[in-house]
Amino acid sequence: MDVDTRLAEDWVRAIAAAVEREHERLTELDSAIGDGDHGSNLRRGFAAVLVALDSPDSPDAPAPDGGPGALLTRTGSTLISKVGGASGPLYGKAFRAIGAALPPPGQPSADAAGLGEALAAGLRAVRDLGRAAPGDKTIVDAWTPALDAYREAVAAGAGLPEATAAAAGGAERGALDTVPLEARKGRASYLGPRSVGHQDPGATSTALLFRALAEATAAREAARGGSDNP
Amino acid sequence: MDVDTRLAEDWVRAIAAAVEREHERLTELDSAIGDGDHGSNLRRGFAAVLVALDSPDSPDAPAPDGGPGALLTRTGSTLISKVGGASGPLYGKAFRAIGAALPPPGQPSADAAGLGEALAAGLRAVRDLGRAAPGDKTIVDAWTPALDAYREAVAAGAGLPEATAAAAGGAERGALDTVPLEARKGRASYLGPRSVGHQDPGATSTALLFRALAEATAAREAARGGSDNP
Amino acid sequence: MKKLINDPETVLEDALAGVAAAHPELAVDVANRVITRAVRPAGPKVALVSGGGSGHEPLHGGFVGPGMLDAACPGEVFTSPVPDQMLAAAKAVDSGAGVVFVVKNYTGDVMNFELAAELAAEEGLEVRTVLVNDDVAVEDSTWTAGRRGTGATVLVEKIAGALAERGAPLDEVAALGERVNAASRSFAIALTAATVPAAGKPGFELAADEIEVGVGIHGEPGRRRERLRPARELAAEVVETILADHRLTAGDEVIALVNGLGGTPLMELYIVFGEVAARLAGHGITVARSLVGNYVTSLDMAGFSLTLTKADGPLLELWDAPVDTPALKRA
Amino acid sequence: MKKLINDPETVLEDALAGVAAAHPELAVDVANRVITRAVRPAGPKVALVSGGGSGHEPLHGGFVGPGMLDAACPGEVFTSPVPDQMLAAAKAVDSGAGVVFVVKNYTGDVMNFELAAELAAEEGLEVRTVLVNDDVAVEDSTWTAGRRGTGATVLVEKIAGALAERGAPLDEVAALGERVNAASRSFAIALTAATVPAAGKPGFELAADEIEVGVGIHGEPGRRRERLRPARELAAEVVETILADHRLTAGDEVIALVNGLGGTPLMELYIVFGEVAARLAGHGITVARSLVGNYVTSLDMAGFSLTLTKADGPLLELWDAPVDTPALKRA
Ligand SMILES: Nc1ncnc2c1ncn2[C@@H]1O[C@H](COP(=O)(O)OP(=O)(O)O)[C@@H](O)[C@H]1O
Ligand SMILES: Nc1ncnc2c1ncn2[C@@H]1O[C@H](COP(=O)(O)OP(=O)(O)O)[C@@H](O)[C@H]1O
Ligand SMILES: [Mg+2]
Ligand SMILES: [Mg+2]
Ligand SMILES: [Mg+2]
Ligand SMILES: [Mg+2]
Repeated sequence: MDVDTRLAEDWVRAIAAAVEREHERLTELDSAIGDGDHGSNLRRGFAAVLVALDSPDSPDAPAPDGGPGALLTRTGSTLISKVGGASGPLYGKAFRAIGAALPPPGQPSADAAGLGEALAAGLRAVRDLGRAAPGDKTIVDAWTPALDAYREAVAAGAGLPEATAAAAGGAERGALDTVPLEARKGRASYLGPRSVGHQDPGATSTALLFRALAEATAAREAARGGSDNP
Repeated sequence: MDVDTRLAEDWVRAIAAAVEREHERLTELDSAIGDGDHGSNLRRGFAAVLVALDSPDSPDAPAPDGGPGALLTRTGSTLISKVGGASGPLYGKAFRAIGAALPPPGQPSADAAGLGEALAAGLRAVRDLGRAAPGDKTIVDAWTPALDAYREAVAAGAGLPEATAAAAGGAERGALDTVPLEARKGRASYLGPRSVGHQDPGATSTALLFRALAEATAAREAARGGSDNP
Repeated sequence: MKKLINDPETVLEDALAGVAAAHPELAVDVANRVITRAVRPAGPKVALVSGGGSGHEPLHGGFVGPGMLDAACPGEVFTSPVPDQMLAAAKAVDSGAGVVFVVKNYTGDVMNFELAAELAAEEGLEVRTVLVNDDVAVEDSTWTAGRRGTGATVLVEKIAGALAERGAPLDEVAALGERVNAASRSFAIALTAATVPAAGKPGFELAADEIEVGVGIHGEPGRRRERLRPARELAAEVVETILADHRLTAGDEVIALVNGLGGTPLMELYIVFGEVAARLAGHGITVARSLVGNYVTSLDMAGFSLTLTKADGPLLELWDAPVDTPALKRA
Repeated sequence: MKKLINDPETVLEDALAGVAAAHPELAVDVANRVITRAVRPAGPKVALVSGGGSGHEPLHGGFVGPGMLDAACPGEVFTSPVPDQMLAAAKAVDSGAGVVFVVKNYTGDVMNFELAAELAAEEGLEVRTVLVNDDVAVEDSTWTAGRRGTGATVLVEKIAGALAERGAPLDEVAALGERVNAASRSFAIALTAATVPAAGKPGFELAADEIEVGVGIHGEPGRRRERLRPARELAAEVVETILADHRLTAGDEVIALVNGLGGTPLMELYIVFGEVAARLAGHGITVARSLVGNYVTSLDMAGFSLTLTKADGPLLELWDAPVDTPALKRA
């Protein structure tokens, strides 16, 4: 199993479904230490991403034969165009970086290691733009352990399903681990010590994003009967 | 006993004391069907009246030998200058009319009948300026029965203490009788039927004013040993 | 009660001190409670004097300046000013051309201005009074206190002020003020009640989903209580209530004022204005000019009023004339 | 939540429709969410573009017009606009002389404007960014998001806008904007929390006698919670907090903005302004110019902010220059 257009699309749709399901919780977390819009921001963004996927004539739609890279790049661009706030550019740039890191059509699609490089490019994009370090109570604090867990699994010989499941677990642990942190970036930083004791909304949505990746991969694997584990 | 400067001053001081004691109740009544300032309006006004009485050099002080008429006229002017709102001009004009109706210094001071004429002039002033009729839920609805009761008492041979006591009783009944009325003048009229069921603040302060007159007269009478009842 | 005040007893003095500090273009006589222009008009001109209870800021002090008022007399909160103030104001600004009192129709305001007009006449001033009574929420009859004066006051002061600035004589300025008032109707909806500082609590209580329809600007309750509805429906109700009373037909032009009552953010007022304009367009009525903002407030009350003034060429020309006051400026 | 809205999801569109209907002097591109001047400046001039989350009205759309902004990009409520808006705005108003982005320092705004600047550069536009970060309530270091941009934005937009209108080149306009920002400090106190329409309830809860000291303009809580005190004491605290950070000494002149956060009546703002002016006078600091009113709001939040900008002759001259926008006008 490798990262084809169908898997990329399944992933994006799974994120959209998760955001639709969880937007109230995200907004609630953001109300506690931000400005109470993280859920609606992502919801607006992924709704637009779905519209683009479903209407191939729209200017936001990915090129039909652009492969998974183009689909994710386009997803990133749509997020940048529609979300606003801090999370829009961050996730937007991340998806664009992921997309750019995947092989173009015509070349063999990415395997587990290739996806790992793409996810690393996503994290680099977030850090370049937002200049947050681990421990600043941001998206970085979920993405970093997700990537670490993913790489560890791949190094131990895991395929996409296991590696993405490991990443989701890492992201979820990372999100939980933001609770005791004092925010140093984003709006929550204005609260200083008052930000302690709350889970970071962006780290939480990053966990949704990795869980969606694991789900999409697992569903795909199940459909294929788990035939070609490496 | 007749209406001398001392009695006029006692009356005004008794009103000021009553307003100081009852201003919260007046404001509360005015909150229900007006704009919640009747108590503070009168308090501001009578505080200024007291200052004028107590500092004979102030421009608002009554002329020292002007008699009760001048004292009450001056009181009316101070109310006009300090109260504002509806009650300021109404009570101001009323006291000016009462003062003007009392005999000037040099002439014999007013007896019970003379005070009755002065109180009638006060009511006329209120009605001329405010154009309210009995039943409109205003000052007029306390002043009218007060005057009726006063005149009846005088006609039945009462002196000042009895007649002013009767007037106070009449005013208090009149104030109570405003409860079922629908206001047709003043701010309360904007409420239409919603003004029903509340006692009119202005009628209530008019009752204080007549009760103060009765008290001042009774105190005077007591001090004099009730010597010269007619 | 949560307010940025020092003491409920001194709100007026303290606010006047702030106005004096903020506006060198105004002269604030704190003792007499009179606000005038710091620089007098060059030649003789009819002077416009207005006033009323405080708590409606920027009305009236915020409208003193070239092209609008010559003086304002602020009373205590929601309490008419006293005749002495109006007399002092009239004497301060009369240039021999006479004085127009712009009076909102409330019993207290009417009576105090009436006494002031008497006193001014005794002192030899020529005074005319323009009574503003635009609020269609109130039944108007000789047996009632009549319609309240609300949002139309801004239009009367602006348009009559422009004519006065051009040197028109006393009777013409007063007649125009009356014409603007007659061409104007207003209606207001409150989402919350106002809290008078001295009272310390809201004038009435509304549940979380209730609105008060047909309120005045003194914290008094309105015609009736209803459920909160979308802005579009509230705008429609306000427009229709005014049109039911006002002879406006397709092809007419209006000046529309969507006025915040003090506690409502501008964003919401723009939403309301958009709905009002759309509704009027549906009737074929053109919004020739408009104002959106806090002009005639009721302390911290949340809500809005709509004022529609039927306009024609000359009225619009005067509306467009230059004005330079703290709250209304036009080059 | 009691608001004059149709639907929490459409507040921005609906408000823009109202702005479009109310201001023929503005061109509102509802699809792109860009507000520009209806009439373009005659010759080439540096264009000022600003933007940020909505809910701060009149900022920024209310400051579009001759002498101030060329375009504004309103985002969703309290959410930075997206780069597409800023790019569309920049392309719409660039006359070849370049574009200055005025950006309030919030992570989202900074990043979105950064992406927009990249895109604009790709399209051949010359762009400079002026970052406004005046809020002394926030600790400023490279390890934090830095000071927030609040009230000083109005001064930056006005003063840099005036210079741009005079034909100054891009780098000078940007440098002046930075100078105004560097000369400005702000601090805010809230009496109530703001309610974001989509959230439906206040961002934080305050007891009847509590205030939140050091709040931002996005409904976020502040530095600490205190008891409500008289306006005089609050004004003193705000002035002293700013002076502790700002090098102002006796003899200095300032432009002072006492800004309402949306739910506070003008009367209270004047009371605060009077106390601020008195306190500054006690330090020998002169208020050379002032603004009192709702300029940078936070939806329905009650409270105020104070901005002090150290001023000199040239700055004051540009402050006094003509401006003709919905929310700020000067002949
Ligand atoms: N500099 C940054 N780097 C990485 N993530 C950040 C940064 N700043 C903020 N975030 C993330 O963005 C989240 C908030 O996103 P959102 O609420 O959509 O935007 P906004 O703060 O503009 O309202 C925060 O919870 C945090 O995880
Ligand atoms: N036209 C009128 N004639 C007589 N009394 C009136 C009239 N209008 C109002 N009042 C009286 O004035 C009272 C209210 O006074 P006050 O609250 O001091 O003034 P305001 O209504 O201006 O706030 C009412 O309760 C009523 O009794
Ligand atoms: Mg947020
Ligand atoms: Mg009253
Ligand atoms: Mg009153
Ligand atoms: Mg946001």
